[in-house]
Formats: sequence, structure tokens, C-alpha cells
Amino acid sequence: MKKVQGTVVIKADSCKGCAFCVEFCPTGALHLSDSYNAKGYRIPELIDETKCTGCGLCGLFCPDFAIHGFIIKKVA
Amino acid sequence: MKKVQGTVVIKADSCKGCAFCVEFCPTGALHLSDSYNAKGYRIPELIDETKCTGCGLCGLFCPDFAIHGFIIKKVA
Amino acid sequence: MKAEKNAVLTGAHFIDGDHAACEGAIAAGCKFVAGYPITPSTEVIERIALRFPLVGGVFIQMEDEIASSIAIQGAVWAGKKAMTVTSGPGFSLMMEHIGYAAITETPCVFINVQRSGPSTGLPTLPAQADMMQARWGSHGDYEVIAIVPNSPQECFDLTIRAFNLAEEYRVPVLVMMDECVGHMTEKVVIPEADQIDIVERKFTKKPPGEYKMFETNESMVPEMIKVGDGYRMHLTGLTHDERGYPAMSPKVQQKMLRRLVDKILLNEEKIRHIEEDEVEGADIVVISYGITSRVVLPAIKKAREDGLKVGHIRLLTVWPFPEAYIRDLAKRVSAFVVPELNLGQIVHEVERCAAGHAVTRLVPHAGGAVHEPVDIYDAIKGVLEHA
Amino acid sequence: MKAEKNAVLTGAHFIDGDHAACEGAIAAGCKFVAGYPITPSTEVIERIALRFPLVGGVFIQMEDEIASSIAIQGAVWAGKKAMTVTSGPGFSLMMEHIGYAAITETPCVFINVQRSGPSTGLPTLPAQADMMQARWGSHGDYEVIAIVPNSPQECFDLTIRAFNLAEEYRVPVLVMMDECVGHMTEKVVIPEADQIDIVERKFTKKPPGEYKMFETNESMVPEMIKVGDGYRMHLTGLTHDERGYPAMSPKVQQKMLRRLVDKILLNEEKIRHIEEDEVEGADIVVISYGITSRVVLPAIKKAREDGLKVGHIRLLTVWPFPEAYIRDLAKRVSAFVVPELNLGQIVHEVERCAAGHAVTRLVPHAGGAVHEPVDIYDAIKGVLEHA
Amino acid sequence: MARTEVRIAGFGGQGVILSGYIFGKAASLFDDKYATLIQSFGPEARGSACSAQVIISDALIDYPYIRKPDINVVISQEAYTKYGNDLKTGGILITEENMVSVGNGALAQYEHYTVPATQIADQLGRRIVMNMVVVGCFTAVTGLLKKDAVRKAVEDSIPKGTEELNLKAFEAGYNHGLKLKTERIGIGQ
Amino acid sequence: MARTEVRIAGFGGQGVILSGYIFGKAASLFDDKYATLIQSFGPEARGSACSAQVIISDALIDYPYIRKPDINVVISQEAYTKYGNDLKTGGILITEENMVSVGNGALAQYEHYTVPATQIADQLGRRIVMNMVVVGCFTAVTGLLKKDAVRKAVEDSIPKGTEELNLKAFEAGYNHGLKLKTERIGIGQ
Amino acid sequence: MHEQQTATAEVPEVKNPVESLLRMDRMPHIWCPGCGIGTTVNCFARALEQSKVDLDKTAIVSGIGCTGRVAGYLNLDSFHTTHGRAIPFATGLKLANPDLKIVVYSGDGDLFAIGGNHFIHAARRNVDMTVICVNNLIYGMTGGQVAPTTPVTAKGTTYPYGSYDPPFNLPFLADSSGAVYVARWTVYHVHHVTKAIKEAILHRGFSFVEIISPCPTLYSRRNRLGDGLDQMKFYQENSEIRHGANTKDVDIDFQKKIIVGKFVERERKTYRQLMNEHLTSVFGEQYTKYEG
Amino acid sequence: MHEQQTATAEVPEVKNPVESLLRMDRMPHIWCPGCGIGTTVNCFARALEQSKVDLDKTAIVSGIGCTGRVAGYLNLDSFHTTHGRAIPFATGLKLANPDLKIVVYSGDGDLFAIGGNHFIHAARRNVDMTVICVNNLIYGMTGGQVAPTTPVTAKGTTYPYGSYDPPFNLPFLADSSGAVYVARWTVYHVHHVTKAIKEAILHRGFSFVEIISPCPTLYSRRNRLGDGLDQMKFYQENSEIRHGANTKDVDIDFQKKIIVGKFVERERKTYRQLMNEHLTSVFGEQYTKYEG
Ligand SMILES: Cc1ncc(C[n+]2csc(CCOP(=O)(O)OP(=O)(O)O)c2C)c(N)n1
Ligand SMILES: Cc1ncc(C[n+]2csc(CCOP(=O)(O)OP(=O)(O)O)c2C)c(N)n1
Ligand code: SF4
Ligand code: SF4
Ligand code: SF4
Ligand code: SF4
Ligand code: SF4
Ligand code: SF4
Ligand SMILES: [Mg+2]
Ligand SMILES: [Mg+2]
Repeated sequence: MKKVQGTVVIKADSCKGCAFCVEFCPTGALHLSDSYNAKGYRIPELIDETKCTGCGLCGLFCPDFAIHGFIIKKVA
Repeated sequence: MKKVQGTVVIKADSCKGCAFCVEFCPTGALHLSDSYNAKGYRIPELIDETKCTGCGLCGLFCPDFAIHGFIIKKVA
Repeated sequence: MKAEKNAVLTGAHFIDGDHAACEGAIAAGCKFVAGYPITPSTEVIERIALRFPLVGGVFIQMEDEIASSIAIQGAVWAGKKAMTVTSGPGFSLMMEHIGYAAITETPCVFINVQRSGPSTGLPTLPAQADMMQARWGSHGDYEVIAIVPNSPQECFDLTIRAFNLAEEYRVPVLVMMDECVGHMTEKVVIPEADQIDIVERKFTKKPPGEYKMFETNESMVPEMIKVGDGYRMHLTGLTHDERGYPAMSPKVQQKMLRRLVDKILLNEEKIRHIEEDEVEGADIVVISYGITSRVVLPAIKKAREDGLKVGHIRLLTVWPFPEAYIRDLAKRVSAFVVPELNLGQIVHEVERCAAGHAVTRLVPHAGGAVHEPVDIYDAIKGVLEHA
Repeated sequence: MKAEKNAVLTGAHFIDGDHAACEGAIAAGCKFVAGYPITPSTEVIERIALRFPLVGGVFIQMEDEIASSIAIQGAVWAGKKAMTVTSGPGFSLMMEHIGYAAITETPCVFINVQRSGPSTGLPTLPAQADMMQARWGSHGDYEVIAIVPNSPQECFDLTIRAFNLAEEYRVPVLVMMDECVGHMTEKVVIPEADQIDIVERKFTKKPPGEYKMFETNESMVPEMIKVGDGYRMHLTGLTHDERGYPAMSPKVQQKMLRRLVDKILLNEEKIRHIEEDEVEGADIVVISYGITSRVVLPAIKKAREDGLKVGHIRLLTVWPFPEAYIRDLAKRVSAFVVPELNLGQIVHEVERCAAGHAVTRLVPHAGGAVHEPVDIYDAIKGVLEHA
Repeated sequence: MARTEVRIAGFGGQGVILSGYIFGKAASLFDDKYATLIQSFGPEARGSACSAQVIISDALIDYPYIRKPDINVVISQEAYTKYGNDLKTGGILITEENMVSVGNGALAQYEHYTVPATQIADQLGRRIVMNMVVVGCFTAVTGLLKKDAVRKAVEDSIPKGTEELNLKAFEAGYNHGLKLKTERIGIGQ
Repeated sequence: MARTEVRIAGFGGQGVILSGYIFGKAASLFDDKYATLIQSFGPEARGSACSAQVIISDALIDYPYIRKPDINVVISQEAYTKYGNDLKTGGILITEENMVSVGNGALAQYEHYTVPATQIADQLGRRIVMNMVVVGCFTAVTGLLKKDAVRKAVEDSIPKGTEELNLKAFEAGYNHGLKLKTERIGIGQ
Repeated sequence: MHEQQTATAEVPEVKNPVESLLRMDRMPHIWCPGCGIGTTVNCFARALEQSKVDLDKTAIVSGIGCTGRVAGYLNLDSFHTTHGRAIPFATGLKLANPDLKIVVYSGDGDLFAIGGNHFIHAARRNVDMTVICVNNLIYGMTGGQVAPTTPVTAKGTTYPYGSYDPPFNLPFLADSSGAVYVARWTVYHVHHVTKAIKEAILHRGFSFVEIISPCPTLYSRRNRLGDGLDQMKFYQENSEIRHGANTKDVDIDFQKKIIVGKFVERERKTYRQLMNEHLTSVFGEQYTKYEG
Repeated sequence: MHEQQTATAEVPEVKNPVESLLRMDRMPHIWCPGCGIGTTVNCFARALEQSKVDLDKTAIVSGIGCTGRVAGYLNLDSFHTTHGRAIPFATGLKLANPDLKIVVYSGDGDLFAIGGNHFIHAARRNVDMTVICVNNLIYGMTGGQVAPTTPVTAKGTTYPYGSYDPPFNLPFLADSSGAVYVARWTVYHVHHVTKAIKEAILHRGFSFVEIISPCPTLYSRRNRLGDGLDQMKFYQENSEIRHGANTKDVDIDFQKKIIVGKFVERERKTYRQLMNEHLTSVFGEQYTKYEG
């Protein structure tokens, strides 16, 4: 089904734990992890790398420019 | 036809000769006379007393509060 | 007259200067506030909004400061006591209407919680750099009264005084707070309502035919009326005669303006509000106002410990400037030291009145904080050295 | 740089001060004017509207003076020379944006054709009662330059000077005309374009990476850029650092503000524009500006005929005030007589700088007309009597 | 020539300001003199009395307003009521013959000329040039300004295409004025 | 007691300002002292470090800001980075045990107490009362203010209906503080 | 003194009905010959009379301009405020004393150039007042500059070659801001104007009456449209009454058809009603309205 | 330094596309957790990129407010002006250099409370600029006072018992003032917002994009609406896309349905076109446009 494989880069320092990325990731690839950053926010992480399509929506939603997703390879 | 007889009072000093009263008198009872007031404006006068119905329109139109018409008697 | 019982929050409170000013206004009988939010003054109107529904006042957040500063004048002519509240940028926008209040002799209160400027500057940090603007910011000649509290308690007390002076002289009164005082929380003791003196509006007793809008006797302050009482009054920002009708001549202008100015300047001594500390016999007198009048204290103390004869004058009312007082004092002391949270404003008046009799030294501060007492101390120590 | 040939209306003209100021602006290279009509300044923008389509300028009538006073600053950052024109009430509305121009160091020109106030006052009659407002009308500390013409010819000449000073110091320059000068028609000689010196904007030569918005050398005036040149500039009315970024600390405030003020005050001598007449050896010196500087002449003449040693100083630039000059002069004369079309404004500065060395006497006038020369004469005669 | 103060008064639309403008321009641009023109403004003036003040002098003009005019040109009755009598003793008063009735007050203290400017203008075909007739008359009777200078100023100040008519009016007024002046000299001295 | 300067620092939402407010109120309304509270404002503070400054004194307070605190209460790591180290030598430092890691820097120059306020609050059922735990601890370890006065101030400053929980938290903090204090006296001197 | 009694001797002395509402001691007024402002005052006076409001409780607030002078001529509590600020002044007046009838009477420039923001905000809030705009399509008082109502191609001194600055459609703006009564007439429509003002005054909430009016001295003259009478005749011939027209469609082009009529008439609670109801719902008895 | 690379090692370093448009030296920004403003910036950055305008010729102008800080974070020629005055500043910028693309990016209070007049006048004139309003229904920067957009009954610090001050319908106001492009979306609609901004920028004339955005710190908290995410979900569930809706019908009530979509798209000549055409018709060759 899935044609592409994607991933995300997270700047943990910038994240404010709003969970927009988690909520609106179309494939549910993210969750809020249990680790806090220096400011005390829970930061997101990929639950399952293979779920991410690199669609970039997380980055489009992130108000803190703390995450962005992109395609790393096509999956035939 | 005419049920009432009217007339006008004109404050010549206040008139600025705009002729609104003359133009919009429904019965054509007024005209601009040849006499000028102190400010140099031609002032209106009744052409024909019997024409005036005292409708008051001249006064409603007059921007200088210089004329007003009213009914003096009913004509049976 | 005494304050309204159910409006006064009698008791001891731990509140900030902004809130205290709000309580002062309410105690003074203010029933209409129009405002527009701006840091660091917003807390005044926020508390007004909380309190007014319970004390019979109306608050409205207007579309901007221009609207606020004229809406209150409408409310005054409807018979209410009214004020608006703002800070630097908003105060600049109110300038036209301070002039309107002055020429129409509309009693009203403007609170300006000064922040650091110019322009947007440092919105959350203090300054005292709108002091000259308070006096000169609107076009044309006029006079206002400007008072300057240095603590939440004084924000309460002096806001009442502001309303009282506004009624007494029919003049806009400006309460020139600053961010530090506005955002500082301290104990504020609010007396019983019957301990608070309130100046009522002086409505005329003359009937409509006899009353003239701007007729005065020696008091120089005309009696007032309000809309709806059948006087069919007319008010204009044009130069006007005693009836309040426009009268476009230099002669009327001279008469009108002279009175507008004289009713304040000739009453300066009555309006004067100064606190003196060890001024008699002093060599050097520190002149301060607002938050700075607290900051100078450690410096003065230290200088006195060094054996210097240092007096201190605190101006609680800055405009009208106590010209005669300073002129007189200048002849008896050697120097004035004037610390201000600005690059030199009221010091100009001090220096002018000193007239060469006393050295005048500014201790400037660009704002965003208060002085280091040591800078004031150094100024006190140094002022006579290079004199 | 010299003026643009096709913009300059070389020749002798019989025009009024408002029109002359318009021609001065055009000759100075002004290409953008935003304005809002107000008596007695409207003729300036009316002529601008007539002339601009033929000289490559854009005029826009904005919705009010607030909009006008900020639109010109947008135009400046687009690379143009720009001005706005108003009178008292509109000037009061522009106060916030004078502060914005000051803190952002946006070179621009404000013409205020002073009429009699406060408020609507006498809209068609002269005064000089916005002089303190010019200096103090916006909140916070800042400095501006204010110049005052006394004839249509000077309205032309000094408007050019205003634009030049604005560029030289990156500061708002205020041309403080008055109704009398603005509506007075006299001969105005406009030179050839190549006889008119124009100060060009000092655009940086540094490339985008190296340039910093508010970096300066000894000149204290940063170089400029304009939108569209790839610098990706940022401008803010907040306290800012050299890069132009907001920096909310008292330290940055101190540095920024000090330079804003010093670039004017420390250059006062260079900016100074004074005309002296028989000042050396004078006992009494009349200090005047604007229309009043003409009205004093018959009085001075008469007093001299009476044998008094009367000098005359005319301030063509009132702000920055020539403090050092007056301080120095005060030591050499007995008295200053200061006639103003107000109830005392610039006289405060004179008195301050006189520092008790010279008696300072105001000759006030409530406005709506000019002084009677006899009043000035009487003041000259009397000043030393009660000294 | 010392400072000469001239007032022209009438009502809005009569070309009062333009007349003053022409005198001032003639003096300062074409006659090597100084001139200052000030017009009375004021909302109160809408459609009623209006006036122009011109000071003409050989020297720089200091005080810019007139105090007591040397010459008074009055072309409406209202203006006459307002200004008719504040002329300097011995000054010149010029009035429009049909617009202004000076009554039978004592005008002996003035040099008084009347000019039927409206009538002359009407004869020329357009009442609007009445003011140019007045300007011409003024030029002749006062002798304050060179005729050429005033002519040039007229040409220079009116809408293009109307030169001929305006200059005709000017000349007519000038000739009328000259006649009056000659008569007066005959009578007076 | 002379002037004592206290800073409470944390981040927005932790109840930092309220804590300062309670100290100030306790001192000035219920303990016959003078108190001045100043909070740091600033748009830059949105959602990040925030602090309150309280000065408590027997005499009128002149200079209204703190220079070098006598007592520093720090309840977030960011605040610790910013303010952790500007305490007066010999001053009291109180930190939240789980929110602030003081590293292994030399804290010998301070009287340092840690309080697991979050944990205690969580045990009481609502993390939001964490600040009251801190207030209690402060009261105990500093001895600056009468316990009763602070209790009263707490009661007087919190939303109606939450008194019990808040006072419980206060007491828990107080007891924790008392324990620490006793221990310290044992250890220190 | 020059009073000329054209009426015959037996006529009883009947006073011009407008006079009781005028400050006769301030007459004559400053308006030019053929200016429409005076005519609107006639209509206003009659409307006020017909509406039977208590004149002692009626205040009129003007800004600055030729129309702004109306306040000064009316024998009511009257305010000549600052340019553009009549509406916020009136807002203060009304909120501070809800018993008053408030009429704002001002010019198009005053209300919609510098004053535009106050207009839309007061309409949004639905503060109970009537705004009468004498729209002469120009700035009169300052000498004929374009207004935000000046039709494109018409000349004003600040757009001397003809305006290219598109004007507002005032009824549309009023409508979209929330006005509850919106009508436009010309000065020619004296009876309609009178009726509209009366309706507006009696309609609770923010009501707006636009009156297109001749400014012969500045607008007509510069645009070669003749005198006041010519403009009146133009209105007579070129107005189309279209009650209930969509306000979107009532733009005014230079010397083109003018759509007039009553465009909007609807009910909305006023600011004060909303305030009182809301605060009563919150506080019940405790809510203290003012005695105003 | 705390950078946490969740991505696997072999991943090529791909920069967040928004970064090239940001002043990274000014990060982190001041906005609160869950504030929607940052999300709008993402959309704006993409829209700008897609629109292919010359970034060196694009200027962004903000007023004062939380949203007003946008200018300072964007790596464009950028202006943080005074409260409410972004639009007239932008007008000067645009008229003085017609080659520039101008975007005004500001808050609802800034643009419609104090700045309302400038908005309607610039729309009327059809000055070529795009106005982006981040409408969080509140004054953020000053701490949660009501704005002229706050729905009735919602609480703000200045109407602490709930607002009774009826808000503007911004699209209707924009429409009636003459805007040529009017759209409304919520921050949830990231793709639509991006597209709308792109369209607005490319549409010549005065275009307006309203973006409803969460202010969790002040609006949501005081009104017990949860955090930013809760508001986002609310938008998701309660928005109705209705392209071409009559702007009259798109009012916003407290926590009720939000109508979103592209409401207006039309052609009108810009102020500058009108000016140039008109003056060319008057002067022909003689007319001197500026070289701007
Ligand atoms: C702050 C301010 N700006 C400008 C003016 C000048 N001014 C007075 S009236 C006016 C416009 C009048 O136009 P309008 O409102 O249409 O009234 P009209 O005279 O046409 O009746 C202007 C610009 C002023 N008095 N105050
Ligand atoms: C003249 C002036 N008045 C008031 C303020 C204070 N002020 C700053 S931002 C703001 C409102 C911000 O609200 P909005 O525009 O909605 O922006 P947000 O913060 O919600 O994004 C106010 C009132 C100011 N800076 N200047
Ligand atoms: S790139 Fe797309 S799929 Fe991957 S985490 Fe982000 S939103 Fe989810
Ligand atoms: S959207 Fe951004 S700030 Fe929010 S949780 Fe995800 S990465 Fe963090
Ligand atoms: S009262 Fe009527 S009929 Fe008589 S003159 Fe006047 S308008 Fe004509
Ligand atoms: S309407 Fe009035 S001013 Fe006009 S002509 Fe008639 S009476 Fe005179
Ligand atoms: S200028 Fe125009 S609007 Fe003003 S009074 Fe004259 S005609 Fe009327
Ligand atoms: S206060 Fe509101 S609008 Fe401002 S940054 Fe925080 S969440 Fe955003
Ligand atoms: Mg108008
Ligand atoms: Mg907002």
C-alpha cells in the first residue's frame, strides 16, 4: 500500500509538547514520548518508523518549527 | 379645487437667493423678485397670493430658514 | 462630600498599584471608564471591569485610545465622573483630547502608567519619560494637573485626589504612574467611606435662562451643568465666549486662554503637593518624584552618614510646577540633584527656577529599570565639586 | 548632490508660504507625500497634488493624520524621500509616529502650520503654541530637529534644509510654520536646480551579510538600506540592538537611547541656525523665531532710536535648542526679551540657559494675531527697570 | 516710497483676492518693490465678506498685517459697512459705484473715487471681469505701481484664453481712473 | 529584621507569582512587616521562565527591586539555569527536588534545601498545589514569617472551596521543611 | 430690521416651526447660498417634533466640518467635538445616561474618513444612537478636498485632475457593521428625509441616515455642475427609490443614478440591553445598574 | 546542542523547509505551547515558496501583538510597526515602490480594533497587498482582553463575566469595503490556509485571509476550552467549508460552527492602476510615474 518511506527530524529543544504533530499525522506514526525536554515538555517520537510516509504534515502543523518529516526512499 | 389659502413670511435678510423655494413650490406661487437684499441676493416673493396653499414646503426646503409658508384660512 | 459606602473596599489589601488606582477611582465616585488595553496599565481596567457591575459603573473597552479619551468626556457631560487609563503609545494618541478637555473644561482623569519609550520601547519596564508630554503634548497653550504616586497606597490616595482636583478646577488631571509602581504589590489601606473626602461636581443653581456656560467669578472656574437638565448647553473646541458659542477673535481667545491657564497657575500654591525632608539648612537638595523618590532614599541616607547636609523634596504634584517654591528654595541651598527615569525632563524646570542660584544636576536614566542608588549617591557627593 | 532639474520651478514667484514649502519639498527630492486636509496647511498638499504627476511623485490623501504619518515612513523604507503636512489637531494625532520615526531613525519631514489652539481653537489664525509639543509631544525620550521659517521664501529654503537634515541625521525634522507665514504671499525666488544642494540618503555600501541596521561609527548615524535590495532588514519600534532586533534590556535601552539623543545634541552646533543682529555689545537681546521675528523689527528699531543697545537673535532652528550659545551669551548681556505667539514656551529654555545671568522676559500672546510691536517695545524698554 | 497699506474688500466670488494678488505680484515681480499679501480666512467668511490686505514697500516688510490702510478698495455694501471707515485720514477710498452706497456721510477726509466696474464689465460682455476694471482704476488713481507692471501681473495671473477680455477690462478701468484723477486734481488743488 | 530579599522562580503555570503573593501578604497583612512584591513581566516570558521578587522588612521599603536575594526558591530547571547562582553568600536556596537538578556544583556557600513538592502534591491528589508545598517548606526553613501568618495568607489568596487541599499541601511542605531544618541544624553547627 | 413681510397684514404671526429648535441668536449661519445642510436641519427639526421625544433629553453631537456646525445652531444640548470623534463622544454620553436620545450629525469626511473606525465599531456594538450623515461628497469646511465618498473622476482640490480613489458605499458599510436602520435620501427628498430621521430616532439601536447634499461652493463649482439648485434638480431627476435594495448595489457614481430608500430595518439588542441582560443573568439582584 | 535525531542515521540532513524563511538566530520564538501563530507561519512560508514571488522584493509588515511578532521572525524585509498601523505603513511602502509584494500579517485586535479604519480604507482603495489576520478571538499580547472578534459570552479579562460586545463578521466587513479576495480558514486547515495565502498573494489588489487560531494561554484557558490541541480538534469537527458563501452569513458564535472557505474572488483595478490610467489619460506623455 504505502509507496514511500519517510521519517522525521525533531528539535527536542524547540518542542513545546503541543501534540499537534501527533494528533494530525495521517498515519499515526507519532506519539508523545515520556521524555521531557529542558523546558519540561514531553516531546514526540516516531512510534513506528515504517508508518511514516514523509508527508511533512507534522512539520506543517508544528507551531514551533520543531519537527519536520520528509521522504527517505521510495518503497516499490 | 384649492381648499385652503396660504401665505409665506420671508426674512429678506436671511435669504441667500438659492431659489429652492421657488423651484419646489408645488403651486408655482413664488418667483425670485428683482430686489436684492443687503448681501446682494435676489429674494423670492409670492407671484400670486391665491396660489399659495400654505403647504410649508418652501420653508422645509429653505436652507437659510428665511421663508416659511402656512395656512391662513380655509377656502370652502 | 464623603465617598459612597458600598463602593469603597475598606480594609487592608495586598494589591498592586494598578489595582489600587482602580480602587481609588471607584472610591472617588468614578462611574464611567473607557479604556483600551496596554501594558502596563491594563490591570487598572481589568479590575474596573470586575468591580463596576457591583458598584453601578459602566466600563467599555473602546476601539482605541482616541475613542476612549473622548468617550469619557461624553460621560462627564452626562453627569458622571469618568476616567481613562493607558500607557505611552496610547497616551500619545490621547493628546488631541487632552486639549479638548482643557478648552472645554471637562473634569476627567487620565492615568498613564509610564513604560520605557520612545515608541514601543520596553513595554513591560518602567520609565518616567512622559512627564513633559503630560504638560506639552497637545497642541496650543493649556494647563493640566499631573500627579505622581510612588506606591500602591499612593496610587489609591492620589487617584482620589486626581478626581477631586479635576472637579475643583474643571481640568483634566493626569495620574503619571510608572510600570514599577503599577506592577508593585504592597499593602494598601483603604479607609472607611466616611473618612474619604470627595469633591462633588459644582452644578450651577442658576436656572436655564440665567446660566452661562463659561461665566466665572474670582474662582475662575465656571459652574457646570449636565445634559438632560434643560439648559440646552453648547460645547465646542473652538475658541468660545462665555455662552460657550464659537467666537473667532483674538480678543476672545486672549480672555478664554488666559483664564484656562490662570485658574491653574494662580492656584499653584493651593494645588501644590510636596513632601519635604530635612530641607531646612540643607546644602544639597534632592528633588524626586514617583518611584525614584524611593530609590533616592538609600543614597540620601548614605550621604547624610558621610556628613553631607542633604535635604529631599518629593513632588507628588509635578504640574503645575511649584515654581515659586523652587525659586525661593534655590536661594537658600547650594545645589539640586534631580534623578529621573529619563534623560532630563523635570530637571529643566528645576534648573530654570534655580536661576543660577543653585547648581542643578540631573541624574539621568534611560529607563527599563530604576537608578542604582550609588549613581544618585555619587551625584550628591559630586555636585558641589565641579560647581 | 544637486536638485533634479525638471522638478525645480526656477524663477521668481509670487506665492504663499504653503505653496513655497511645497516647492521646497519638491526641490529637495520629495517623492511621496501622504496627507490629510487641515486648515491652514491644506494648500501645501493641494499644490503637491497638482505638481506631483509631472515630477514623478505620488501623493495620497489618507484617511487621517495617523495614517499619513506612518505611510510616509513606509515610503521612506521603500527608498523615497517623504513628508506629511498638518496643523495642530492633526499634529497631536501624529505624536505616536514622531516617536516611531525617532526610534527607527527614519528620515522624514513633518510640516506643521501652526494655528491657534488648544483643540480646534481658531483654525484660520496664527499661533506659535506647538513649539514645546514639537520637542516633547511623543512619549518617551527622543530628539528631533525643528525649524521655523518667517516668510514664504524661507518656507522654500528651510523645507529643503529640513529634508537635508533628515537625511544627515536620520531623524524626523519638523517644519514649524504658522498660519501667518503659510497664508502670506510674497516673492519667492527659486534658484536653478544646480544651485540647490541636496543631501542624498546615505545607503550602505556593505553587502547584506556584513551590514547591520544600527551599527555606527563616530558619526552616530547608521547607514541606510531600502526594501527590495536583498538585505532582509528588520525594523521595530521596540528597543533594539545593532541588528535591529528587539532586545528587551535596560542596557540596550541605554545604549540605543543615548545615541538617538546624542546624535542630535552633540551635533547641536552643526545643526544650529541663528541670525544675529547687533548682538555684540548689546544690553538687551530680543530672541524671536518665525513670524514674530518680523514683528519685533519695528519695536527694536524704535528702541534703538531711543538709544537702547538692543540686539536681536532669530532662531531659524529652535530644536535642538542652542543651549551653549545662549548660556554663553547670557553672561554678556543684561536681559533677554522673548516674544512668542503663545503664553510662554521657548522662553523657558532661554530662561533656563540664562541661569540667572540675564533677566529673561516673555512677551506673551494668546494667538489669533501677531503681537502689537508696541507691546514688544514696551517690554524692551521695561525689562531692565524691574530687573 | 515707504510702506503703503492697501485693503481690497468685497464678498466671495468677486475676485477680491485675485485683485490683491495682482497688486502684490505687480509690485514684487515686475516693479522692483516688496509686497506682502494676506487674505482673511475663516469659516465665518463662507459666502460673505472677504478681504485681501496688500502691503507694498520699497524696503523689506516686517510687520505683515495692515493696521490702517492707506488705500481702501471696497466693492460690496457689506464690506463697506465692515471696513468703509477705518482708512487713514487722507487715504484713498475706491468704491464700486453700483454695489456700494456710501450714504451721505462725511467722506471729506478721504480721497474718494467711485468706479462703475460692474457696469463697465457688463458692457464688455462678462461681469466676471469687474475686478479687472477695479484693478485698472486702482492703478490709475493711486499711481502706486507702474501701469506696465500691473498689466503684466494681470496677464500672468488669469486663466489662459481670457487675456484679451481681462486686459480690456483693465484698460477700461485704468482710463476711468485716469479721468477721475485728472478731474480730482482739477477740483482739489 | 532588616530587609530580606526573596526570589521565587519557575515557569508560567507553576504558581510562582501566587507563592510570592502569599509571602508578601503574610508579611504585610498578618505579620506586621512591610513587603513589596514585584513580578517580572515581559512578552519574552510567555510560557517560559518567570519569577517573583519579594522584599520583606521591618521598615518601609525604599528600593523596590532585589539585588542579590537572601533567599532563592527555584522550581524549574530553566529558572535554575537563569537564577540558580546569584544568591547572596550564605543565603538560602530551596529547590524542587524532581524538577531541578543542581548538578554537582559547589553549593557549599548556600544553605540548600530540596523539597519533592511535585511528588508530595501528587500524593495529595492534585499536582497544582505543588506551590503550596513549596510555600510551606519555605515557611519552615526560613523562619522569616510566622507560620500562622502564612497560613492565613494562603487561606486568603486561593479560590474558595480549595482551602482544605491547599492547607494540607502547605502543612505537608511545612513539615518537610521543619525536618530538613532540624537535620541541617544537627549537621551544620 | 430689514424684515420684509410679504404676507398680508391680517396674517397671524406664525413662527417658522424650525425656529424653536434653533439658536436664533446665532443666525445667520455660516453655510453658503444653496448649501443643502440647512435644508437637512429643517427636516431634522420636523422629525424631532414628530417623534415626540423629550427635547430636554435629546443631545446632538457633531464632529468638525460644515455639517459639524449643525450642533451649534440647534437649541438642544449640543456638542461640537473633535474631527471624527462625534460617535465615541456620543457613546460615552449614551452609556453614561441611557435616558438620553442621542443624535450624531456630521459630514461624510468626519464620519467616514478620520471617523470611519468609530462608525463601524458603534454599529457593531449597536449603541443606541442615530447617525445622520450629510454627504456632500466632499470636504466642505477645509475647502473642497476629496472625501472617501467622492465619486471617481469628480474633482477635489487634492485630486485636482479628478479622483481615482474609489469611494465607500456607505449603506453597505453600515449594513455590514451591524446598523439596524439604514436609509439614504437626497436633500431634494425633504419629506422622505424627515420620515427617515423620525424612524431612525424611534428605532432602537444604531441607525444611520445618509443624506446626499449639494455643496455648490466647492463640489459643484469645481465640477461644473452649476449651483445648489442645479444639484437639487439633478437629484430630482436621477434618484431612484428602491426600498429594501441590497446595500451591495447602491454605489454612487459621478453624476449617475442615485439609489435612495430605506435599505435596512431590523431588530438587534442594543449594547446596553445586552449588557444589562448579561450582567443580570450573572449577578441577579447584586448587579447595580447605574441610576443614570 | 540538545538536538535529538529521532531519524535513523542514514537519513540525509533535510532542512525544515520553513527555516530558510526564518531568522533562525531569533529562535525560539515567544509564542506559547499550542499557540496557532507558528503554524500559520509554516503555511505562509510554503505559500510564499509556491507563489514563486521574488523574496528579496517581498516585505512583511506587522502591527503590535503576538501575531505582530511574525515580522520579526521572518527572514524577509520586515517591519514591526505601531499598534494598528501596519496597513497604512504598507500603503506607503507599496505606493512608493510598486514592484514590491506586500504582506500585512497581524492580529485581530491590531487590524480590526485600533486598526479598523485603515483596513476598510485600504480595501476601498484596493491597494495591492495581502492582509493575513491571525484571529485568535482575543488580545494575546496584552493578556487576554476581548477583541472586536471575541464571540458573545466568551470571557476576556476586560469582560470577565463574559462578553456582551457583539463582534465583527470580518469577511463581511472586508467584502463591503471592497476587498477582492476574501477567505477564512482555521489553523487546522493547514493546506487550505497555504493555498489561500498563495492565491491571495497572487491575486492583484487588496486580498484578505482570516485564520482562526487557538490562543490556549488566554482565550482557551479562561474559557475552559482546554489547550491548543483541543481547539484544533474543535476546528476540525466544527468547521464547514462553504466556498462562495454570502459573507453576510459567516458570523462566528461562541464555540459554534465556523464557516470557512473562499468567499470572495473578484477583479477590481488597484489604486495604482487607477492612478496611472487616470493620470495618463489626463497628461499623456507628460505624466511622470515614478521609477520606484
Ligand atoms: C484632526 C483634524 N484633522 C483635520 C481637520 C480639518 N478638517 C476640518 S473639517 C474637515 C472635513 C470636513 O468634511 P466633512 O466631514 O465631509 O464635512 P463638510 O464640511 O463637508 O460638511 C477636515 C479635514 C481637523 N479639524 N482636525
Ligand atoms: C497604541 C497602542 N495601544 C495599545 C497597545 C497594546 N497592545 C499591544 S498588542 C495589543 C492587542 C493585541 O491583540 P491582537 O492584535 O489580536 O494580537 P494577538 O496578540 O492576539 O496576536 C494591544 C492592545 C499598543 N502597543 N499600542
Ligand atoms: S511526515 Fe507525515 S507520516 Fe511522517 S510523522 Fe510527519 S505527519 Fe506523520
Ligand atoms: S507539533 Fe511541534 S511543538 Fe508540538 S509536540 Fe509536535 S514537535 Fe512538539
Ligand atoms: S407654502 Fe407651499 S404653496 Fe405656499 S409658497 Fe410655500 S411651497 Fe408654495
Ligand atoms: S429657499 Fe430660502 S434662501 Fe433660498 S431663495 Fe428661498 S427664501 Fe431665499
Ligand atoms: S462649503 Fe459646501 S458644504 Fe460648506 S457651507 Fe458651503 S456649500 Fe455648504
Ligand atoms: S498569548 Fe495566546 S496568542 Fe499569544 S503567544 Fe500565547 S497562545 Fe499565542
Ligand atoms: Mg462633506
Ligand atoms: Mg488576537
